[in-house]
Amino acid sequence: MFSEKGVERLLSVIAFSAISALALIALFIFIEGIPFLLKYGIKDFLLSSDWRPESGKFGIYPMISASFWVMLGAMLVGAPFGIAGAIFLAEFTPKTVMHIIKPAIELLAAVPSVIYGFIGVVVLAPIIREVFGGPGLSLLAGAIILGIMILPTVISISIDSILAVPASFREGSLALGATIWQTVHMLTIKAAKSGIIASIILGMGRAIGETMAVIMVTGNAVMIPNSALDSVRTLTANIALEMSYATGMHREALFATGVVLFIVIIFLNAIASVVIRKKVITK
Amino acid sequence: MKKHLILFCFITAVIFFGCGKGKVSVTLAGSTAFQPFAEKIADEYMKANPNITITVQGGGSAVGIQSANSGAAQIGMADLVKLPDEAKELTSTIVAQDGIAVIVNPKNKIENLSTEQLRDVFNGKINNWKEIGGGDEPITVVSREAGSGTRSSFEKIVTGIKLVDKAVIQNSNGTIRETVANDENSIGYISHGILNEKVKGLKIDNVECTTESIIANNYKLVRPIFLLTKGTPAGEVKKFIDYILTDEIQLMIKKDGLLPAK
Amino acid sequence: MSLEKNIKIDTRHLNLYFFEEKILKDINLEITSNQILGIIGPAGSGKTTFLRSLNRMNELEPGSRIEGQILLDGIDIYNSELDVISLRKRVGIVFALPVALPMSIYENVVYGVRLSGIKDKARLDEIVEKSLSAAFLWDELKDRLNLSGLRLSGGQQQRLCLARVLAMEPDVILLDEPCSGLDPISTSWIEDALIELKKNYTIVLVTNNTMQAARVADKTAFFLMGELLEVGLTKQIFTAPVKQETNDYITGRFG
Amino acid sequence: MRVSPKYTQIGAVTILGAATAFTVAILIFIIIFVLEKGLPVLSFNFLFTNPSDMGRSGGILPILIGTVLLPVLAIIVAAPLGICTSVYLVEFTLESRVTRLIRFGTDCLAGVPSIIFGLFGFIFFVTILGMGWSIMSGGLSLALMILPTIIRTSEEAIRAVPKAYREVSFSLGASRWQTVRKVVLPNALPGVVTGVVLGIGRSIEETAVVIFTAGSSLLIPTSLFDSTRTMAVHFYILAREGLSMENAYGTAASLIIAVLIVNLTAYWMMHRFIAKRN
Repeated sequence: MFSEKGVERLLSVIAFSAISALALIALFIFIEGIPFLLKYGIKDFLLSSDWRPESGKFGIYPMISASFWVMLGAMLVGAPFGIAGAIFLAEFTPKTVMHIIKPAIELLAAVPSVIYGFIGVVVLAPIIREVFGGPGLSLLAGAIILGIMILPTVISISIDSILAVPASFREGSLALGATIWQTVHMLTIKAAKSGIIASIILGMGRAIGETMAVIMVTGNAVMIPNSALDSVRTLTANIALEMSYATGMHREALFATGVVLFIVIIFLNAIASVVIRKKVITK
Repeated sequence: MKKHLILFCFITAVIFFGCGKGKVSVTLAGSTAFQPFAEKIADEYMKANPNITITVQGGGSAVGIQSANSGAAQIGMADLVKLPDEAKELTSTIVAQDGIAVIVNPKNKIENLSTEQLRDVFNGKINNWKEIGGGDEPITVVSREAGSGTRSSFEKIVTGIKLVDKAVIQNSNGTIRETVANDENSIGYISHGILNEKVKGLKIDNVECTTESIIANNYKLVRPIFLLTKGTPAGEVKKFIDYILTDEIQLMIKKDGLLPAK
Repeated sequence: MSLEKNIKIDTRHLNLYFFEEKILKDINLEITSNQILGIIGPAGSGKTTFLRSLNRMNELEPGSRIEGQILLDGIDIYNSELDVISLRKRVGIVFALPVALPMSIYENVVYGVRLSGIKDKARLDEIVEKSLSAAFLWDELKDRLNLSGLRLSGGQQQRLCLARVLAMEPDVILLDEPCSGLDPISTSWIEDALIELKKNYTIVLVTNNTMQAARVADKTAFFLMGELLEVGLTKQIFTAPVKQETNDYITGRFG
Repeated sequence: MRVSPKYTQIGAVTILGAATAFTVAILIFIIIFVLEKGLPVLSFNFLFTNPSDMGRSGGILPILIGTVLLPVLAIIVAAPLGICTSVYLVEFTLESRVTRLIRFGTDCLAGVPSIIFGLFGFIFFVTILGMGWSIMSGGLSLALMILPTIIRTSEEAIRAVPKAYREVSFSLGASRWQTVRKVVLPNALPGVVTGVVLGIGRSIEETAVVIFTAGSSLLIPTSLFDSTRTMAVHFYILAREGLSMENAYGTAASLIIAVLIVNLTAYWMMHRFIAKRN
């Protein structure tokens, strides 16, 4: 059929083109965004809170702080529930039950984000408006919806890393008379720590990158939030909201927002890969 | 062997499918305000001319200008009071006019705002409904995103607007209408064409936003809708634009809430 | 038959490096046809590396480099037209850990043969029966050929590995401590098989169990620190070794 | 005073169990919320008739077609590319600084917000290559979006195949490619399939990229260069523009059922494959 050399060459061509296509995207975003950063000034762009494209003012500090707070809020909602769920399912639930619930939860990762966003608008936002006041479409709504959206990611990866802790550890501890909970919090969680942290970092990536659901529930006001009830606009929302009407400098500024987003993602991934490598070494 | 056969059939199907377009196709893109009308007109037009496909895309006025420039669409749609520099090279035809309705939730008691009040509300100077005769509730201002045709037209006509920071931003007429319909304390503005019973249109300076008042030139929040083409329209593109300008279609547009071009 | 004609593999001044480290030092060893050569020596003496160099498996590790010659039937396997794939078909290897591929017993046995392009079902059936019989597995497994190879016990898996090599009808069979993880009964099954097989094959057996070498090998070589210290008839090595180190190792006084 | 381990155990289990129950309840609520409102709308008619009046009434036939075509095109392009790339990276190259850089790069791109792929697709496919808003532009943009995920998951799966299997295969005279085809890929298959299913899921649920590159036409596409609309986009437009809540819920329900079918089929196929081999 194919000669060995032929196959290898074919594969290398495919690999090279796939990787260069991906590199092209990264390159493309930087080419579109960097000139603006240099022209406008990185400091002004990142640290000014004045975003008035119609009068040539492009400060994205409010969006950076909004992205940060929404991400943090999503973590506060998603991480405790996700990790608690993972521990409960992995350690205190019969294996058969877990093997049904885990895929079911993973399935929820595939529920379209627009549906989460929509439920945020019609169910969550009115509740927030009634109970706490404010416009309802707020940082709080965004944090809760994103927190729910990252649950499947956090639970699924955490379960995997808890199950990867060798059974001998657990048996050793139980044989010494420890209860399951003592074993879990003194031993299993420590051993699975890096996997759990990795799941949270991945969740953070998802939270910071989510676009449609965030546009729908956060209200998109350009302001540094004073409370969780204020309406905010994240970096992704900034791009998606305004790109369709943007021209000239405004459009370049949105690509520069993309560059900032890209760098944040690279930074998060760098942390994640350090955590994961540490896991490999300690193993 | 069977696998190869299936693969072969599939590839053949794709090729046939891919090449199976014998129809003439015209693409419109841009303004979300005119998009629904364009779609309806396109439907009518295709019924009469079955061998032509007309595709309508949203995206916003900037997309309309860009794609008309780049050729991604033969016709760009824009709803700006004043076209930006990028559109200089393009031929523009006004096909309709559109009123901008200021809307509040139907539960709101307010019926009328003066231009000054409107300006102060959007600038954040007035931030409670009781200051302008409503209940004691904070005002939630809802506006379009920077660059939007509706927003720049609105701001240009009202003048002196520096939008309050905490304004909620939505990126289409429909989403503003939904937001206002959901929130009793909010105020926003949308294309007159998509006004419905879920929200209440306010009188501005005691003039109601109706087709009649706009035609009579009494209502001030009005902007034109442009179709943009590269060079002078010709062939199918020209036919379609001419079709939009026929009395029959202009009447249809009017019935649905837009205003005729002239 | 002259002695020269009987030499199957001949290594000449063989040096093997991993990156800068010299693992094998100037190995000169002649391996006679239709005999079992036992290779003994302490851990880290280079015996496994030597074995793997005989069918170029060492090349799969990054940083491996070779000097000198290995002649198979007089042809240098490293510097000739002989390509590595056909070499490995002629020189089969059984590893220390029994590794059944995750497929049926039948598919495990015919894996190599299928790769050579034999597709005829009857021919394959014949090969399976012959190879499994030679590895003393046929009677146990003939009704369960579609069972996954992974379901077998360690001893069965190791004999399956042997059968898999036999199916390709190689000239030489290399065995790398094939019995290290097996119980005495499985071990004796394999040893019996090897003695039967040397009629048709040249066998090189690396073993940590000196008694195993004494039981089955015609000749025995003793490796130490990457050097070939001594090689000779098994009886002579075990009764009257030339070197003191050999004697110490065999009598268990080494180190 | 020290609390007895027995009580901390009971306390912990209660708290963890409550958190789990709450989590599962919320997730179930989301599904039920959509299905309860959507299922009554769903019918043969709804699925297989054309929409009218911008989707206010009528069915979702063209959207159904778009929802099948776009992910299929994306996966046809991305799966072979991604799997071949990961095979090449793991099996045909040595671990080096370059492969680590590539891995880090694909990791980053897997986390890049989809909107950026949408921008790229809009400029590159729609405008520069002149494909317009079309199934082609959309499919290719989606393919690029899911490519990093597929590369990374299949790379992990391939790496996880025991080294001993490869050694055995080589020792029996298999070439590198034969080893990959006969031993490595069959064993990595579950992981590879997971990656592909994730990719299909992501392209079905994606909204931003599709709006930017495939447009939102409601006509039945007659060629790969026609614009189309997927269920996620249709739902977004219907719900956000307040066109028709009924049809929006109907679309959402079909969307969730579609995702369910894709996932269950993949699980089923994988189990069958594994069962067949053992």
